[in-house]
Amino acid sequence: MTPLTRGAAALALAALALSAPVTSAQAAGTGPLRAVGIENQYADVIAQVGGAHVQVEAIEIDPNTDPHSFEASPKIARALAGADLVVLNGLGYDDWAEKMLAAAANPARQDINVQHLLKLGDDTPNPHLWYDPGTMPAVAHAVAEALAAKDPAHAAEFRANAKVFDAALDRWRQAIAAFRSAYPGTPVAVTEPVANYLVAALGAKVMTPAALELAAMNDTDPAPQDVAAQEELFADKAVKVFLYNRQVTDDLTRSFLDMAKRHGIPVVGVYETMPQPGFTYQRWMEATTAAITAAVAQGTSTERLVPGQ
Amino acid sequence: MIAGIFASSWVAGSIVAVLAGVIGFFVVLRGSVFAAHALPLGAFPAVAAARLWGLDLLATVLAFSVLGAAVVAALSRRTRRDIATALWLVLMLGAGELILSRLQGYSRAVYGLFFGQLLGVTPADLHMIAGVGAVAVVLVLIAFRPLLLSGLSADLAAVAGVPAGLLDLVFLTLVALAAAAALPAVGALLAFSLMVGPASAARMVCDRPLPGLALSVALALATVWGALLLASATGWPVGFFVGVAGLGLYVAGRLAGRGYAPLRR
Amino acid sequence: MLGLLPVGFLDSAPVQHALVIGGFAAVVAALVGVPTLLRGQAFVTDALAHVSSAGGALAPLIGINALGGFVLMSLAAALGLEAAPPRQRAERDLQTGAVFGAGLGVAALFLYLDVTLPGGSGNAVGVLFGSVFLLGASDILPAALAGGAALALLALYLRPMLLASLDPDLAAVQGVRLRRVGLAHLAALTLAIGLAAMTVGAVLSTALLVAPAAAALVLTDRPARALMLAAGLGLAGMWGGILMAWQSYVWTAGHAWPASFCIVAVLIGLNLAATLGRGLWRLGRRGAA
Amino acid sequence: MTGAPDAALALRVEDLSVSVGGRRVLAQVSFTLAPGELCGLIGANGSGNTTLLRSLLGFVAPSGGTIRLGGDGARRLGYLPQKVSVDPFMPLRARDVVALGLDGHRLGLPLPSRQRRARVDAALAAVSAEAFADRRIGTLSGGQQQRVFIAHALVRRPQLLLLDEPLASLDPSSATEIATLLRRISRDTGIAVLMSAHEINTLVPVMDRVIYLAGGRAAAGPVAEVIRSDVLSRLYGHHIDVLDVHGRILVVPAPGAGHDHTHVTRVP
Repeated sequence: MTPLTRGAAALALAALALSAPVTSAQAAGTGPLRAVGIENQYADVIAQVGGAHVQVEAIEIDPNTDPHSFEASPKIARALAGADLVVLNGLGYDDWAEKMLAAAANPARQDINVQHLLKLGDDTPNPHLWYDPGTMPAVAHAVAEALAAKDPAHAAEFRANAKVFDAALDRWRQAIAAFRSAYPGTPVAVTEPVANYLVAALGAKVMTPAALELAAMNDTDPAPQDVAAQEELFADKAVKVFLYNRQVTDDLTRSFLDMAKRHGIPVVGVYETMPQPGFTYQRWMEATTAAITAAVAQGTSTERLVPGQ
Repeated sequence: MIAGIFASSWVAGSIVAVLAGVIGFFVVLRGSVFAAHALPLGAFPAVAAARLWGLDLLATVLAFSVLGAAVVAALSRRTRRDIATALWLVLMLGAGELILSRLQGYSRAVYGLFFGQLLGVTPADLHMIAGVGAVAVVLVLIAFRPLLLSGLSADLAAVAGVPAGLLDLVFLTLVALAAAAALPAVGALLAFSLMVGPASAARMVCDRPLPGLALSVALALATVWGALLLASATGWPVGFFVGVAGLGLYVAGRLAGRGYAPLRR
Repeated sequence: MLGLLPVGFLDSAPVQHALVIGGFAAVVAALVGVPTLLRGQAFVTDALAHVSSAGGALAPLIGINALGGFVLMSLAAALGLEAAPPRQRAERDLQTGAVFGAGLGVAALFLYLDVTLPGGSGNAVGVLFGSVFLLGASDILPAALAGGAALALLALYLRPMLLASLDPDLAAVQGVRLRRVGLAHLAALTLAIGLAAMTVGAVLSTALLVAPAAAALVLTDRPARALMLAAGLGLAGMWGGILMAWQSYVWTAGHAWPASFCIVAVLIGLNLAATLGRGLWRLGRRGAA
Repeated sequence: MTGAPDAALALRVEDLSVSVGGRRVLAQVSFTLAPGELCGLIGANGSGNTTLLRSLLGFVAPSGGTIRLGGDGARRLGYLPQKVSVDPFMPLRARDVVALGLDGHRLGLPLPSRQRRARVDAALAAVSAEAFADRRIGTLSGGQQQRVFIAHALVRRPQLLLLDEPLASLDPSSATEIATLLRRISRDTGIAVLMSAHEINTLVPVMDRVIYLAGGRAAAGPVAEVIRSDVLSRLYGHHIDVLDVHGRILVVPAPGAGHDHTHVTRVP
């Protein structure tokens, strides 16, 4: 054995010794529970339900890139491995997290995959589930149950918090209902299908060619005919509002933004993650809905959501 | 400090390192660096196709990689190898984009192929990596001497009766196998870094092939383990440290080689 | 001739911009491709194109546009390569590979930061698959500047580049400054990749540089003719690809094929046709002799 | 093409004709080579040197004639191709290169054995390369590398050693050294050596026989019988002068006979 191979062998042994599987650092009953929301909107819901008894961490703060082309760090792996509860979106939107949770299997940890919670098939085309008014109440209740199982002493508090959260969404639901009755069948244009669940709830119609939305979302080339169709929507003022993904912009989406502005179509910014600081999930959704209403009613643009509006 | 890095990541990283060290040694010796970059990345349409038609991912990636190896080996007899490789690569990336555009729904997962998730390696992945990796390493060790001889001189290999075309195909297939095994863990782009850096330093330090091979493997292992430790300490992704270490090893090799091997002759 | 084109093709603004800017990009890339292949640098081309992903990922972090980040990063990589140029081709490939790997490692870091830090907007990897139909009037100026600079470098340094690719020692004896020529070539290459990346995306830009130039070098040995042929083939590939992408909308009922794929496919088709045609012609001549 | 063994001869070539790509490169070439003989194969570029060697190796199929190898009939050939260029960073010592000559075509890892080592040492000793046996091949000089490659070809104990331009890239003193070395090897071991060259004078002191190729045809025999004005004139088809200038041979075409195949051997 040369000194070199001996050194390598020693290193290997050391690595193996250090690589014992990580178990939850959290012994039941001591200190706050630890939870992770892969996207910060889920982290916000966990925080609202868990209150002071849960310490929450968010991973994706601002995905201004494709989360798939990013490699998670040991810091993230550590957070996931040590968590008592993880909420992820599913539908391939955060499949790196799915992989990592599978790699760090831990029976003591509760994983809430929102796709599975809502019983959605893998072929569901739009992963931006949080824009659906039905999603977060279900998530909040599931989170409450999961936390209650971990920390039975505070179970009642968690369930009450979930009810409070659900009730706090009433203002948003009322705004949606008001829009539905005031502006039925409003035509809208979009870049990606980010807020399409909200558009559907508002009773509005997405006029953008579906192939174009997919091309923008998946970074493939759009067809010139589809680009032209979208341009026509703006030029003919065939849409009342243009929903623009603030966080993932490229040449395609920027050119649409320019076009919409040129033709005086009001623009509303929509987000992949919850804008911070100053927003809660409820405030964010209310602000978005208010911005769409203002756009349709008064033709005002809200390109960037600002808290307190 | 190690908390947060799973045993399966250590094991997967170590297997990929051994594989990359062995295959990379011959990649460097035979000057097949470009092929080692293009073959893994040429699996891009395979990932998209597997999703579109619901095929088994590993089988599709393997099929595409081996097909790529065959095409590059065949084309490089007609035209220069680097050109054949470049054209194959862009055709595959273009085809990947075509297949991607046929997919409905959120399908950006295919880009995961570029960077991989060493920390997301599951036990099932581990079996696959170990299986494919073992096959590739055994094949390399079987073809050790012919690969060495034809790396030294294609003419001398031909005289000794080594079938150059077949050997070339076998070697490119081995590179493709190694790439397929490494994809889920370190991704197409960093598998390549792991093949080039350690091997290029090893051949400068060692005068003999077997110790050179052993050093290449040892350096690759050190790279992966070091990258995991540093990533754990800093919270940055593993791939960053692997890529930078690859360049560092190459530069160190160049400096070590300057003493005795004439660059200009 | 124009009557053969599909209805609405030439009237569409995206098509017009694509034909003009894409055509210009294809010609510049094909011209730069000829000395690039003669210098045996197909791999360098591909590596610089891929390293750009680091620039694309950096751009949102420091608040510049993606193309700027892309050119910045591949220029840095090019300078790194030229800092210590080795003589043998195998050695150059290795060096390229090492720089390439480091560039991608840096890209991994930037992409990680893009997702986990609050920051500006921008699609970090979108630039890797650009689209020719998104070019607009505002792209004409940057395209003209990058292309013009690449062509100027080419015009100034073409002869020393060819001589240096033929025999570096001979070139050195004739007073050619190899370092300067190498740097000029890499600068022209980076600009051409940037320009090509605007049209087909960074990872496919290699096609615009390699395919026409390789076909031209199969068809002729003379540099001047090769340059002209390459430019013609590049233009034909770009325009043919644009037409194919437009028509595919009809073929597959509303689901067009990506323009980048079409352009790459036509370019590689032309390359194969050139190689096969040359082979058949040689065979025919041998038969006649 | 290999016929019955011919014990007395290492190689017998009769009426060998070879066409490459429809062009006749060799026409009815005949010669013999006995064990222990060193034979020079002289001819200008394109006169068929490499084609002749490649057809002896079986890489090119002859269109006519026979090639018979002597001895036990096994094709025990050693070959050194023209200009083996070595990557300076190849992690192989001179010794490893020679070992690859012994079993480089075999599968599996090379297991160290006393016998293997002895044969490699013997081959290295035969070319007097012991001094740099453990040095990296890329760091050796051209002449030293050529010795190692000759050992690489010798280590399998061929009956016939074919070398394509082994002296071409060497300086005059190294060339003379290698030529003398080959002479010694053929004498000591009984191996027949056939080596091609552009230049005749380095070989004159060492070769037993010469094959002079011009226009696809050959004149073969002892040097004194071939390098003569009448023989070469017949071969070329026009008048050729063979001059002896201070012990150096000059092959000069007659004035006005500006034919394609004229060939002036370079005087160093």
